[in-house]
Amino acid sequence: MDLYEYQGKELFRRVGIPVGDGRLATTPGEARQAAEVLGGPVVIKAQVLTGGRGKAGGVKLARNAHEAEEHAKNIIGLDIKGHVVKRLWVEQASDIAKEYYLSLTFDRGVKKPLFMFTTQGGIDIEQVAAETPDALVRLHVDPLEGFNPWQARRLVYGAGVTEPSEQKQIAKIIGQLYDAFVRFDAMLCEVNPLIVTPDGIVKALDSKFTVDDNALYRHPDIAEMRDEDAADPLEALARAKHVTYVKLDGEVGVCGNGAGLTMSTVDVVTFAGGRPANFCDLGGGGDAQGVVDALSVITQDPQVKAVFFNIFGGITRCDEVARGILQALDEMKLELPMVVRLDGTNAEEGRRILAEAAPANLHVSPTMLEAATRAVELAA
Amino acid sequence: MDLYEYQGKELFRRVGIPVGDGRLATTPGEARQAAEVLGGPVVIKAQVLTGGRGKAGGVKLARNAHEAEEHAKNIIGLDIKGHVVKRLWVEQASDIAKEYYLSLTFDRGVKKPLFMFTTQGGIDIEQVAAETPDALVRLHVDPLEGFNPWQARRLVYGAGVTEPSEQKQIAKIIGQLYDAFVRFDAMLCEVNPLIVTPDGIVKALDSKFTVDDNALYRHPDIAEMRDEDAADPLEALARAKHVTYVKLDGEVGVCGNGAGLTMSTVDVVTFAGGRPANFCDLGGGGDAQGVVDALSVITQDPQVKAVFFNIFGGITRCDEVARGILQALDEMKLELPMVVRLDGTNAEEGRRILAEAAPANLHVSPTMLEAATRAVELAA
Amino acid sequence: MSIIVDDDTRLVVQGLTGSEGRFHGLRNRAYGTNLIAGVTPGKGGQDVEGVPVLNTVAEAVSAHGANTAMIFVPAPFAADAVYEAVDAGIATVICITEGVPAHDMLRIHTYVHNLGVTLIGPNCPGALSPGKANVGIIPAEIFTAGNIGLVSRSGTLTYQIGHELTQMGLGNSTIVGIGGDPVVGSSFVDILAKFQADPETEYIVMVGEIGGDEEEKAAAFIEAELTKPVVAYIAGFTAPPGKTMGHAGAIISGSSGTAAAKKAALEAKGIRVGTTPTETAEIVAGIARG
Amino acid sequence: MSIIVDDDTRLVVQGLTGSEGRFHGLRNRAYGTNLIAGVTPGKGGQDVEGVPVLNTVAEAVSAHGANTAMIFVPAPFAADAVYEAVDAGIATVICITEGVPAHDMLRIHTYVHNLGVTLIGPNCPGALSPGKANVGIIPAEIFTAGNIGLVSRSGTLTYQIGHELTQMGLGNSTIVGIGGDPVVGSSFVDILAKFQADPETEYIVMVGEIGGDEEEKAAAFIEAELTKPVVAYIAGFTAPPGKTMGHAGAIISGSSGTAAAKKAALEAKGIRVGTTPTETAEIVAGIARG
Repeated sequence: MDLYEYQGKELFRRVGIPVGDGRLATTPGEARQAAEVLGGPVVIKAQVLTGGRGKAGGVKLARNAHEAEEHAKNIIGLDIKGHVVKRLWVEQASDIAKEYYLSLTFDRGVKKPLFMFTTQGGIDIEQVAAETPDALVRLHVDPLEGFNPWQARRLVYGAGVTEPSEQKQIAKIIGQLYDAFVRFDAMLCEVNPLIVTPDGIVKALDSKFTVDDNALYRHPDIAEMRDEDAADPLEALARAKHVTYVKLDGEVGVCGNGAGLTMSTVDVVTFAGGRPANFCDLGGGGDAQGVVDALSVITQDPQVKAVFFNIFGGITRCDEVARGILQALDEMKLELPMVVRLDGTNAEEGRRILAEAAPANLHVSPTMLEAATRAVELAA
Repeated sequence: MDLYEYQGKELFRRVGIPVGDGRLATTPGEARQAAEVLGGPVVIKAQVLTGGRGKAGGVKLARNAHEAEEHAKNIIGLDIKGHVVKRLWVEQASDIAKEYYLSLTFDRGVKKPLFMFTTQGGIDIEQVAAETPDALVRLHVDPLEGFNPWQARRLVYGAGVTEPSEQKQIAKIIGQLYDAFVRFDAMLCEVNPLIVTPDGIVKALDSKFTVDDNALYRHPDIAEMRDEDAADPLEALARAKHVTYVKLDGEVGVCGNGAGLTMSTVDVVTFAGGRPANFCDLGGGGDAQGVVDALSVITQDPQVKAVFFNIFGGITRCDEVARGILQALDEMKLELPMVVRLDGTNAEEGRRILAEAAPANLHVSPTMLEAATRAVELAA
Repeated sequence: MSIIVDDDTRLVVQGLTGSEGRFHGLRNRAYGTNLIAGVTPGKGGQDVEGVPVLNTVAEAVSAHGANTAMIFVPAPFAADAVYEAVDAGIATVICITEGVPAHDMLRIHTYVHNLGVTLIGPNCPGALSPGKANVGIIPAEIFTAGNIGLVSRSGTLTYQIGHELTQMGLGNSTIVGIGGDPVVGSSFVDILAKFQADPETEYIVMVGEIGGDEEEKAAAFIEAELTKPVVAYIAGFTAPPGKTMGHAGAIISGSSGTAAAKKAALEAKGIRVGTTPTETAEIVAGIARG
Repeated sequence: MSIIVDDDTRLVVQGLTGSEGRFHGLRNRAYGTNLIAGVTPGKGGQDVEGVPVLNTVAEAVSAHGANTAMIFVPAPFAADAVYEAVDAGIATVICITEGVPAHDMLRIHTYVHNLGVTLIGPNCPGALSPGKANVGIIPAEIFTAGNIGLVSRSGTLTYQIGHELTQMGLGNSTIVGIGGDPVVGSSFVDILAKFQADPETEYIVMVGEIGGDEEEKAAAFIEAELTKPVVAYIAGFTAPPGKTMGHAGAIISGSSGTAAAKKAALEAKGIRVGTTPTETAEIVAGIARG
């Protein structure tokens, strides 16, 4: 789960990382009020779960409350890479002498947390890594050892921070970031930029914070931060129905059981010359109601011209899936062409059920490849 | 550093382990007041850093405040194994249905924390271990894994606790005890007895708590709990002078440099037929002032009839020790016979210094064995 | 021989009294797996169709000689269950539970690695050695005994490929689903090493998917250490970046973790990669039949 | 050969700019130890009599090839220093610092043991291989090169026994002080195993003291694994129970950890135990001279 900048900063604040004082605003009026309360110049920052908002005009400096309101009018409603701005973070403007970069991520390869730090902050870190790799200090942490001060020293000295007061402040923030990472079950904590003000104060000017979905049960307060409105409406509907659904951009609706098989099905549809409309995984269970829910999500996408059910029964029983499909056709009066391929547990029974009902728009294919080809043809 | 029962209970309380409500009292009047405030029957418990206070009459039940005062009069001043009672813990009396035993210690052999738990509480655990070893469940904890709930289950089920509410309460306390052990740098946390009241409430009726002296710097609040008056006066004096001193019961004062050599010196004095009066370790440094301080402690023991200085110079310089001895003889006008053996760094110079001054009561011996024999003769 | 589970497996199921634990535990027993006990704290003394239920894994080890644990407890208790099994001396732990927090797994991964314990999963279908033992949720009836080792990050995709192999008359030594989470106990490399050492395994099929760099590492390892032929399949060629494709671990971050990159890494080491499950099975069949 | 330190030792001293670190670091260098760098955070770029001072141990490893670290930092920072050295890839860490909290050492002990790193100390005099290298505070002038391995929980007592051996014309392969704290990085057993494997060591002297059960474990280990003659000495026969005798680890708890019990355990395995340092040296001399 990705957090907005202001939410990530709230978590930073809880572990003691210095952040600027700010207020959330959802209307130009609230932005003005926030600027009045904060006093002095403020920065109006679009809260969106994507990068590049600065270039898109989503971040503006306002010298006073009036300007804050004007900027807010322009930023609210802005479409930044498909994300429409609904929330603003109004923060006291900070003078910036230096911009550093600090992050702590989950290195899946090494299976350890990975610190990255460079004095070349403010820009995209992949660019720094590619162009000046020596400027980027990387350090893995043994999760059983946990954080120790030497790690902070290695980063600070390794990156060439020379000012003792900066070294001290950054070393402290590094320890606090590790604290946040573990305490809030983060997959990513990024501070870009970590700034030094002209009078030598270090603070986090931005935050990027991703929390492990699997760990949200132990962080009900963070779970509540989720902005359901920010997600694709179909994906939000799918989440509500406990269906694993990812919106793609084609015409063939895909429904499989299990993540790997479903991904493979999406691939095979593509290789057969079609364009998948979605990835939809029934998961391990797949009872009739689950199938109905999945179909209700898939078919709400107006781009969908045909649906391909690819089921390999293990725990999932093919007869149950067949019943679910018939139930959905019946309840939702679906007339879209559907191609079904069933194999594994109770496949024969499932195929028998479908053959008996034999709805006109339902086609059963014996293999995954044939089924994919058929679905692509029907969607054309 | 050993804590009194009431101090250990304070630490228990901080981690959430249930303990009875109580008050500290140092006079019979305070004991009466404490009983009045607490209401109902109370237990008056002598606070001493030794076991066996119950048998010695140091624990009494008082039905009311008047009885509390009377018992307090009898208990204050009681000598329990050489410890004179000066503090009382007045606690609301608890009805006891069952007595269990729970501890967490530092297993030096395995180099891991060790939980011990048995439903046969209230008596000496070494007796349980010897007589009914199967009743005592022992479980080591990997310090990098830390506490996990299965450990509590293993102890609770292993010891045969069958009542679900008890299982749950005890499992929680086991986790809290581990928390206390790590958080307060304990070498030992013992709850004996851990009681179950007739209405099924589990709580710690006593506490034995030892904190690592080396870790007191991170626990200033616990360091302040030390009762300097409880220690042997000579040992307290030694501590104030930063001298490592242990009082023994003989006539030959022993001073060495380094714990191992000093222990060995004490042994050799014994094997030579003498009785050591103390163990006194100058430590790694051993400058002249350190020698003076050590001698000032050793010679305050009226039993001391002769002093044996056994120095093997490494970092310690023998000339410096020689100067310290002469300085002490001069400052303190010591007339006790002293035997000095110097070897290692600057030993020749040290012997020369002593030979030049040649005080009448000072004897230099070439080897540790000869010196010990001489010291024993002189003390006889 | 085979790997991970076999005739010597003495299985304890943690969470045997739960509905899934019971269903699959008994199904594994019905297949012939030596299911010797279940563990559910507080239910010690009960039994599940004759299988004794105990309060602790330690008891399953000391009194019943368990050497393998299968975990079916809910995600919030899974880490505790893994530690319990490992610290009780269990050498092979198979964690089926899905939704285990990644930070729990970070610590566990380091912990079990230090001790040399084999942990499969979490969020995995388990391991099946056809004709010997099945520990997990793999539908055994799809597979037959043979000389092909199959290792996969995915469940149903494994069944699909196994099914196609079976249709072609090919059998498996062991099928291992390592799980689709970002941090799992055993990686491709761990399992490939076991297959290499297993005399019964002559060919290996590796079924990967987008996300992480396990397939890339496997490619390097195969080139350096394996003498047995390996055929690979990768799912997710058409997955968009930044979206979790069902498995928490199946996500393309920036430019890393794509199927194309994995395929290229494998092919650069001379490993053939099938485009579809069917093609993959056909390549294996071609090699196995000489 | 010798053990722990030798001609291949490339030493970095953590805390070289402190008074003790400087004194002993330079003393070790004067003896011939290859002191290649010091580490003091914030003092990188300075030097101590020509020895470069760096900010991190990693730099000492990467830029100067350090393979051994000696720690002289104050006790509250010692654990951090050990982790820094170990994680920088240092294979031999000698921690002289005294007063390190026992809980810090509990975690470190498990950590370094898992990684196979040799940690000596804390609160120890270090290791000396006469004629090759000295890392620590052992006064090297007492010792001469020879074939006797000496391992001890105590500093000055080691010098005493070493001195007596030297007086008798006997020399040492390596002298190791493992430290007097309740939890130290290397136990008697660890060092005995190294001496057994060292071709230059022909006889071993083990100097124990009251507290713990390391001597008892060593006795069992010697019987099972060692072919070289071992002579032991134990200090603290007359120590009272419950009193810490200088070393935090030198304490008799209840009936365990007494010198008499240790002596009995050793003698039960056929290991001779001297009553005084002098007698111990005489026994060794008797054996060494045949």
